[in-house]
Amino acid sequence: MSGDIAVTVKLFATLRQQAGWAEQSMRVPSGSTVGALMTMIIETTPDLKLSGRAVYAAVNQSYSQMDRVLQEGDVVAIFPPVSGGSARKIWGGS
Amino acid sequence: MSGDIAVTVKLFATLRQQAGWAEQSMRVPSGSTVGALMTMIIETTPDLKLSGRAVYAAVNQSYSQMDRVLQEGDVVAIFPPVSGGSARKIWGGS
Amino acid sequence: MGERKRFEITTDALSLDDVAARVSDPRYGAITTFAGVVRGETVTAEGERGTDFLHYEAYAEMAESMLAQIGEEIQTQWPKVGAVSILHRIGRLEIGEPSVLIAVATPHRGDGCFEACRYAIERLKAVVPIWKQENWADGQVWVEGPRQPDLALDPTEVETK
Amino acid sequence: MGERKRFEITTDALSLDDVAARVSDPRYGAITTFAGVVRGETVTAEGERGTDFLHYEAYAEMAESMLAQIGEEIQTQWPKVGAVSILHRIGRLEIGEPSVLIAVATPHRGDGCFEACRYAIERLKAVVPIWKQENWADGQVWVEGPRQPDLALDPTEVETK
Repeated sequence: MSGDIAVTVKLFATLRQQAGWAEQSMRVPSGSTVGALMTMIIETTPDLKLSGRAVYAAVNQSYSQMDRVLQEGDVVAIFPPVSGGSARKIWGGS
Repeated sequence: MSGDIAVTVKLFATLRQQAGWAEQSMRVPSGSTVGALMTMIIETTPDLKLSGRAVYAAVNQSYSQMDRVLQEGDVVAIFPPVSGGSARKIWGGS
Repeated sequence: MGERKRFEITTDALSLDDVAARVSDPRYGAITTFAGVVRGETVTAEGERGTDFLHYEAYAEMAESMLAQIGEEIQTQWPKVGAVSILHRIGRLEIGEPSVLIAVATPHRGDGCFEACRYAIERLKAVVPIWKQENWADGQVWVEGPRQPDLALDPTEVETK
Repeated sequence: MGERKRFEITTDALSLDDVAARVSDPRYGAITTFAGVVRGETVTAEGERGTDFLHYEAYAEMAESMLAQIGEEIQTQWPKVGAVSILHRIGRLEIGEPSVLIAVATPHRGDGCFEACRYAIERLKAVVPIWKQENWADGQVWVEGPRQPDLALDPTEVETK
């Protein structure tokens, strides 16, 4: 073990609203994956409900899978399915 | 025979330039077709060379075939293949 | 904006924002446009040569009614299309200026706006009575489009009649 | 105009003439654009209801790099495409205002400008990190797009890890 690393976490849209924060710095054990970081976020942010929802993660502005190992200084974004543009007919609320 | 009828003839683009006129009123025998009118125009306008070329005719702003019978007051336009728009790669001169 | 002509032959400079405004409506979430722009060179049988400017001539009354007819053809083929506008400029045009603009508005992007826009420019080039003259320092030439077999008269019939 | 950004997230009002200028060049005779416009009603599970306005949020840095990536994908699929520009507005938008504009320029209209423009809006809606919030007098809701199976993480994996 080489100790902790610092990463920046960003939330967007519904996730940001639920959590009540948009960005924070977090320390995770060296060797942690994106999945492990998300578990930490869920544990420390009980208002953030991810059960049964599709969520995306991006590391340094590129889409990432759960097993990616984080590096010192990584910027990790967590967000719901995107909905840019305007001609969409249905929405996922309900 | 019920005598002559008057029609208006319009020429466009190359045909107008070759003929040296853009519009004139012509008298044709009642019952004349578009084809007969064109023969008259060729005979009275020797500078207008139509041999071997595609030409169009419109009567009262609608495309017409050669056998259409003209009516008093018809407006007959004669013109070369159209070339509106801008992205065309080749031209038919040469 | 509802009172502007949707099918127009004009000597005025064309604007995409203007043509889009002519089809805009709160019900339409998708607008596709096409702009035909005067290119800086034209390929001829003798190779490329620079175009200084173009001059367009139209049989304006017939051209506007043919543009409207293309709009009707689109409504028949793509019934979800909400509105169509087609503008063609005539007179002198410089390189880089649009000569033709088309806008098609639909409720959603899958309702035919792309297909109808493509159809409109193909039909315009085939049937709308407009002619292009290319001009250079040393001369000019009228551009003739390809012959439309179903529309062109038979010239031999003209000569021999 | 050559120095304007071709891929941009902005709070400014969008203009089709502006996005077309960003791809213009004397070599390109055809420009296709697409505008996604805020519609006046949205279909919900409970039927139609009026939208008062929309609010768009973006992960701007990533969104601009994804827009540029879509431009690269287009160049690969349609090598004759000369230039692509994609602009997305964020912040508050009223009904009738465009939220997204796409412009694709090609030498000729058969060189892929229609196909590439359609591709760009489909890809934008699938991968670019932008979210839409619909607002009414009595509330608001975040719109979520369909799940993208190849990109979305598995939520059960998150919960049980």
